[in-house]
Amino acid sequence: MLKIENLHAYYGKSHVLHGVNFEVGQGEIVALLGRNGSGRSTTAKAIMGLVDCQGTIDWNGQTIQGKKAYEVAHLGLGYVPENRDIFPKLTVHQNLQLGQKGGAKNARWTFDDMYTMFPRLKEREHTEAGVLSGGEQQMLTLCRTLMGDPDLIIIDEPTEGLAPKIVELVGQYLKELKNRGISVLLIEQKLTIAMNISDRALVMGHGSIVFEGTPAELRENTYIRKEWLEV
Amino acid sequence: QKGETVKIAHIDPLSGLMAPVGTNQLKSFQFFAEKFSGAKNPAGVKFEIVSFDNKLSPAESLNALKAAMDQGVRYIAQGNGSSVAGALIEAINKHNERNPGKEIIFLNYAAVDPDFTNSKCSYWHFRFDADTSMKIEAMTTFMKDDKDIKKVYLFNQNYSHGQQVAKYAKENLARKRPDVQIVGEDLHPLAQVRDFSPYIAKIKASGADTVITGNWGSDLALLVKAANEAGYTGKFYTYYTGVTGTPTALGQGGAGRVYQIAYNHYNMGGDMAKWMAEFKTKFNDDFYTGSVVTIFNGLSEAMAKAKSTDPVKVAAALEGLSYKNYNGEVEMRKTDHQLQQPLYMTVWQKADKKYPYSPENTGMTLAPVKEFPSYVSSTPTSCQMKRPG
Amino acid sequence: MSAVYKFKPYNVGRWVIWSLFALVLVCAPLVFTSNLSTTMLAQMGIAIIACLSYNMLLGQGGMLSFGHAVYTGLGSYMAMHALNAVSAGQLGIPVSLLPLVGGVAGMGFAVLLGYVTTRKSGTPFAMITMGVAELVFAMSLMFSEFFGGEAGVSGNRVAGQPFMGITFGPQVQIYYLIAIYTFVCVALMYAFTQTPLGRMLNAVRDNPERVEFIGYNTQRVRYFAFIIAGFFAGIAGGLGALNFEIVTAEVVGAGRSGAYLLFTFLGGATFFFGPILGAILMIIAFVLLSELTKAWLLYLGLVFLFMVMYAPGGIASLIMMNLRVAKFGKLRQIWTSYLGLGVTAIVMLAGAGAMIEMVYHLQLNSALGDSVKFMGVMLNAKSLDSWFGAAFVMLTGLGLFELARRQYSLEWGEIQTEIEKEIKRRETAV
Amino acid sequence: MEFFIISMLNGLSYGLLLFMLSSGLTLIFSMMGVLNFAHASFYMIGAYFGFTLNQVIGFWPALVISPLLVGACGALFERISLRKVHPYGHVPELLVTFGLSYVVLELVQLIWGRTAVEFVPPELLRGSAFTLINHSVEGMRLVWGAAPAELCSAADAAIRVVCTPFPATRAFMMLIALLMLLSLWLLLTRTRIGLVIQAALTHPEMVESLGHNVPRVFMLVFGAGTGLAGLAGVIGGSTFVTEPAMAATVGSVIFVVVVVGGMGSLSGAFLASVLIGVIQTFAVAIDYSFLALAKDMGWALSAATQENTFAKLTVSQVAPILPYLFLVLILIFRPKGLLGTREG
Amino acid sequence: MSTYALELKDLRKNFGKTEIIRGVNLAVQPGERVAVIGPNGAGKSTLFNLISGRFGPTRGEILLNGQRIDHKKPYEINRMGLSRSFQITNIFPKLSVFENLRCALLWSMGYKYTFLKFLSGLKDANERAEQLMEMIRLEKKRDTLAMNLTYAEQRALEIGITIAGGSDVILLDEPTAGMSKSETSRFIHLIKEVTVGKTLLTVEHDMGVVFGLADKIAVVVYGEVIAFDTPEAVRANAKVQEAYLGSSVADSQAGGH
Ligand SMILES: Nc1ncnc2c1ncn2[C@@H]1O[C@H](COP(=O)(O)OP(=O)(O)OP(=O)(O)O)[C@@H](O)[C@H]1O
Ligand SMILES: Nc1ncnc2c1ncn2[C@@H]1O[C@H](COP(=O)(O)OP(=O)(O)OP(=O)(O)O)[C@@H](O)[C@H]1O
Ligand SMILES: CC(C)C[C@H](N)C(=O)O
Ligand SMILES: [Mg+2]
Ligand SMILES: [Mg+2]
Repeated sequence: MLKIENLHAYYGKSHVLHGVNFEVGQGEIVALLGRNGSGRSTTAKAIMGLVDCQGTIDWNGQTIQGKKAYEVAHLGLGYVPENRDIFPKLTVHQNLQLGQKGGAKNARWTFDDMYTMFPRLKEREHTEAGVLSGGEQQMLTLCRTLMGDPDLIIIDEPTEGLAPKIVELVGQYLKELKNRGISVLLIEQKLTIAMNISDRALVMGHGSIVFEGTPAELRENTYIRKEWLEV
Repeated sequence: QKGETVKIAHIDPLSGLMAPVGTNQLKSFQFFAEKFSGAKNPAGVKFEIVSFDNKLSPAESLNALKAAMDQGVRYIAQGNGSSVAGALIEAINKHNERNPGKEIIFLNYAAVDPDFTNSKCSYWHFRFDADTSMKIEAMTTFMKDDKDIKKVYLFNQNYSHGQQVAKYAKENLARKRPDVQIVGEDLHPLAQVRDFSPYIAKIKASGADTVITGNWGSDLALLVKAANEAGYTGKFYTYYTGVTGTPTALGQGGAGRVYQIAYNHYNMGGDMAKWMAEFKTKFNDDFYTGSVVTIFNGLSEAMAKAKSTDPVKVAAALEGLSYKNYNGEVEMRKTDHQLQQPLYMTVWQKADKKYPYSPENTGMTLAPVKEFPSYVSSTPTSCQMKRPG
Repeated sequence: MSAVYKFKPYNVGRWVIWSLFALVLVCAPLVFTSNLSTTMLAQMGIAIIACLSYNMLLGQGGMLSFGHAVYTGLGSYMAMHALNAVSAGQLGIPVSLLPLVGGVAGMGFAVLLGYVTTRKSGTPFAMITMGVAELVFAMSLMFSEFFGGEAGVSGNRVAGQPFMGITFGPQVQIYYLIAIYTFVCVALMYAFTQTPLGRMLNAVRDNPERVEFIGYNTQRVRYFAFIIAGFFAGIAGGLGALNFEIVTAEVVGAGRSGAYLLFTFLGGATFFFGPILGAILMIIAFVLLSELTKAWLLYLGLVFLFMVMYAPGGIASLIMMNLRVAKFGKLRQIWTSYLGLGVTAIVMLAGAGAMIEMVYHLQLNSALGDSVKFMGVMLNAKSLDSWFGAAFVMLTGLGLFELARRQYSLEWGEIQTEIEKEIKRRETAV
Repeated sequence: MEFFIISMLNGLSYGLLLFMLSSGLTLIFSMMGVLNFAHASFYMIGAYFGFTLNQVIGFWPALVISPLLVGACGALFERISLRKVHPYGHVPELLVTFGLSYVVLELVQLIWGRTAVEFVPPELLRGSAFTLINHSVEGMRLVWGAAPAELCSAADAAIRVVCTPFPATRAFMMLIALLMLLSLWLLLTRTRIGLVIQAALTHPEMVESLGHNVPRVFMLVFGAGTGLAGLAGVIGGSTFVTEPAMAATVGSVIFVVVVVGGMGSLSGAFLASVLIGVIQTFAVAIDYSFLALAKDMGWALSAATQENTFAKLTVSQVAPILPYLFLVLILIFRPKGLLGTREG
Repeated sequence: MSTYALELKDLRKNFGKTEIIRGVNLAVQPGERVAVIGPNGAGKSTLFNLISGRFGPTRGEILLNGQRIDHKKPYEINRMGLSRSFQITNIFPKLSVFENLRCALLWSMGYKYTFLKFLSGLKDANERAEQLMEMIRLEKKRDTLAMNLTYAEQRALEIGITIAGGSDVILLDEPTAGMSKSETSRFIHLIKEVTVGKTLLTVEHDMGVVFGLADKIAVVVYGEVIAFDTPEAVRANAKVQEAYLGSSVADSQAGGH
């Protein structure tokens, strides 16, 4: 579905991605791992058209490189950024409303789905999102993106700041997404959850992919883990 | 002095709220500088106008004054805004005192604050317009004979000009028509009010049949407009109906009910009619600041008399000078340098054969209803003129 | 865009800069000797104090005020009343100290009015200052006892005992008085930026919330800064009163406040010296430009539009960016580009200017003949030749300018990368 | 009584005029956070476009087309200038509109001259909407349109009859203002545009990633806001005067409305306009001063105090500056504005 | 009776109708390190906001070293010796690292609102700022503007600002959020180092950090403190496991990165 070849990305003049190649297939959870600053978030932003990049990004056979973010989103890509970016002055419900795309027909998800998934959000439905607790905000961003009915969801460190129990929950929901046929590109820091739920794992280092394989293979490969992941 | 060039600096707003008026007057000066140059004046001098935009600001005017001095200009003409005139008078007084031999004369063609020829009178200042007290004098003389006037409302802008109009109107009415009742008095901020209908409602409620107002610009036009709309049928006695922009804004409204007091009007005939027609074809604008002509007349007479263009001599010659002007015989009163000249009461009405001149192509005109000889409007002065030397 | 560069205050450099500043102040009237230029120089000095004091609020405190003229203006009025009292022999202070009266007055009003305005920040602050300014202006026309009505209050600065033959009558003497005040005030205001309160003001601008959690009351910080700014504003006002010897309602008007805002920004609110440039430009624009061309307001508006769009840091930031390039010895690489840019810009502007002047001429002065003098060339506003000529010049200029600009931005980008690299290298080398 | 009714009507209509002027500003200000100093300039452009179109195609088509044209100008300005400046923050945004207001003023003067132009409303609006007849014997009555002359005069001199017509232009203005209120309300509540913009102010990238074309929405909102100013311009220009100074005279009072009402609150702006309109209108009628107050209280005042301008100042004299007093007081005591929900 | 460094008595806070903090009682001894844990939205940050004066409590008392501080302004509380950091980085973006730190300590060194002394002349303040900078290992970035720092550096600066004033009660809200494992452990070291002898309250979700840092753990669930005890006791507490830790704790402990 998503195919990335030789992707280079820049912030102004600084060259951050140096030729990234990978694919995400239908209904697949792919974990993108790596240390701080290795360029994972940049990859996500490049796909969404939020940073300058060169190379090819193919989405269902169509090149989306160079397209504007809203065009990319309309083609069915969803993005949950790492810094949450909830809209602080809008209520929870309004935040979700904004997730819906203009002229969306019968989407896979409804408000109720979201509220059953995270009952906490239902309770805070009409509060300004800015005052939500850190964890609640994290739930909200995920739901907001789902409301746009994406076919592939790129999700950047979703478990950051979540209580251990909720982290598990998020893991389950990501699997659930997969069951509904949605692909997931999961950018993670915490190995545990990524290893548990992903079909494939990618490790990124200094702006390129240094490992690709199943979680099991990664577990075996101590060199990669030592050199490119945790100490 | 024949063949000499006399530079006159015109310091008035060419940008901002009052720009249309200032621009019109600059054109008037340029037009008549040409008309009066050379053999066409008794002194045989050539007049040249140097223009400065003072943005209606006293401080900017002082800059302009400095710039004019740098260019060797010795005659300054200004008219819009008493604050500017006041600043110029002060500055010129000080300059003349501190720089003997480089004296400057101030030709005031429209700033009507009576103080300039009373408490603040200056030897270097000459006023060619009639001051507020004189205009009110004539206006009330006219009103004296109109027995229909019973209740008067004073409606003015809240700054010195408006306050003075109100003050003199009260004094004069009390003297000439003690039976007339002043049923209301209002001062509103200058150029701030967009909707005059509350005031009109108030005026109506007071039962006034006549309004005296010194308002100008949109403050006058909107006032009359609001009055028409609200069905107010009283009369307006004004100062500045004929000034740029107001005729258009008034339009057909207010015919027969809006009066103006001034030292000239649109249908003076004679040379003036020719000039106005020529002015109109040349600039597509109306000439109404008659004091410009008065200034050129007076200045050239004085220069001829003084046989010099040196301001010191010209000032001495100009003092007390009597000369013929388009509106009759006029005199620059020696005691206070206030020109004594006839005034005219005119009324806003449809232009016709007799009074054909239609400002801003409105189809309307200001038709004269009465002329007041100089002595009628002449007011006493408290000036203690300090003469140099 | 916002290339940030910190000016290292080498002490030698500082001495040189301040001495140069003093030298310029001393020599300016010897170079520009006409009446107009002396008074313009004096006004520049005043404007410098006013704009710098305004920038204490805008640049350093992040307070967008629409009513700074209230403090300069009321300072002017008080100084003028004091001057009149001196003339009348009721007050025994030398004329040279009257600006301080203005300063104290400005401060007093800032204490009074600032108490309400500085309780808020951001847009509410801006709007309150606008409201206060409108109120003060309206009152200035209503209360003629203090404000002198439309005619204002005037006075004679030759009052009291002359000191060593200095009467302050001649413009040059008043210029030097202003120059001394300017120098001292600029130095004091610079010093202020280096004090604890000055620094906290920056902190309040950047993140008022956090300031509360390190022990400071943000309102207090803003209030104190406002008072100090009011003091310097008042001094500027007092000097203005001495310079013009008349004070009218316009000194507290919205136009004046707006001018401080615009020109402070144009000069560059992020650098200390920015407002100084702004102030000088302000006087030039108001006094000279308006005499030079009828279209001055149009030019002013356009300059503003483009400056804000392309150089939001003001002139000062442009200068600093190039200084940085110079400091890394790269100015030589780019100066040909600048030359190209400059020449093509002049060509383009000449064309555009000619057309604008012709339009204005048709509008305003068509009766005075069809010829317009522009940059030494006689143009005929009614002939197609002139129009085609001007349009041709402008379009050629535009085309070449665009080429030059591309070349320039390419080089500029390269130089910036090189500099970044160099900085990184130096950092790691440490 | 008749005075009261007429004053009330005047107050309401003035208030609605204020609302009409500021509705577009409210839209832009509340949604985009842009303090559009050139709003009044767009109002002026609307009036001048209306004036020209009125001569070419008549008033009613002009009423539709000139706001559209003004809106297009606004959108264009947003596209080429404001958008560039947006990332730098609010002060530069404000300054760029400040610069624009100079340019617009000069351009208007270049095209239409420096003096007022004669922009007359169509026949239909020139008359009165209704007339209030106060008959000292028969009481008060209301007649649609202009009252015939015989109704306004009485044969018997002892009977006092006063006719007060209410101008049709004003009635029309009130109608349009209400329509604006309605359409804005619909726009804000029935569409997500408001949400998109508010969200985009702080997190433009995020909103784009959710599939919203943010720049276009910004442009449309700015265009709509300026278009509303243009509509107000056509009506204001024909009701009052169309002149280059018209922008400057309404310039700051419309900010007062928006701020007093509460930034971001349409209903607040509406309430504020009507309140300001009514209060100001009635204040005009009150000739009460400190001096009078002191007299009523029986205080003895020295002669000097009696001549003091401050003491002599009447309520009616300060009426036109009441909005600013309001503004300052509101911001001090209720910084959110009357119905606002947020500060700043 | 010894006074507690910080004491909360039946503290309550409502936002609108919802009660977010429902009667919290907590007493922290001087010098104790307390970790506050709990599910998302339990009210941990709100609790910090109440203590530091960002919000006023609806009911209840807060005592700092025996003195009431509820309903005081944040700056007053700070002057009384309590300082906090923020969950979302909250620094002075346009000031350099050095200036950030110097600003943070000016008040405590008694310079208040002075404008009659030069900053460069404040030897003591400058020295202390330099020290702090070394402590948080940012001395190489002395003149870098805070907004140009990396995320981890900004977090370090956040803590630097918090401790600069020398307050003896310190509240840290998720100090290690968004950091990698290696950074986190470095950071715990740092925190331990700079808060020697001080009373410390931290909110954390990372159990590694929590158990590495705390003498005592307070568990907040639904606006109430359901447990306040030593780490071992809390870990064993069934209620806590149920409400917060879930099964993964065992994992993460076992994983023992
Ligand atoms: N806006 C920016 N401007 C300049 N450089 C940036 C910017 N954002 C990120 N970088 C740099 O790009 C590189 C990759 O950053 P990226 O955010 O993609 O890393 P990451 O793998 O997602 O790490 P993290 O764990 O911090 O999220 C880093 O060196 C970072 O400093
Ligand atoms: N100002 C406020 N108005 C309304 N509700 C608020 C406000 N501040 C916080 N809340 C609510 O209070 C609850 C507690 O929030 P808090 O931020 O204290 O949680 P937390 O324990 O820090 O969670 P996390 O670990 O996810 O950061 C949340 O449900 C939040 O929505
Ligand atoms: C020319 C007039 C409209 C102005 C008038 N001279 C004044 O005092 O302001
Ligand atoms: Mg990342
Ligand atoms: Mg929290």
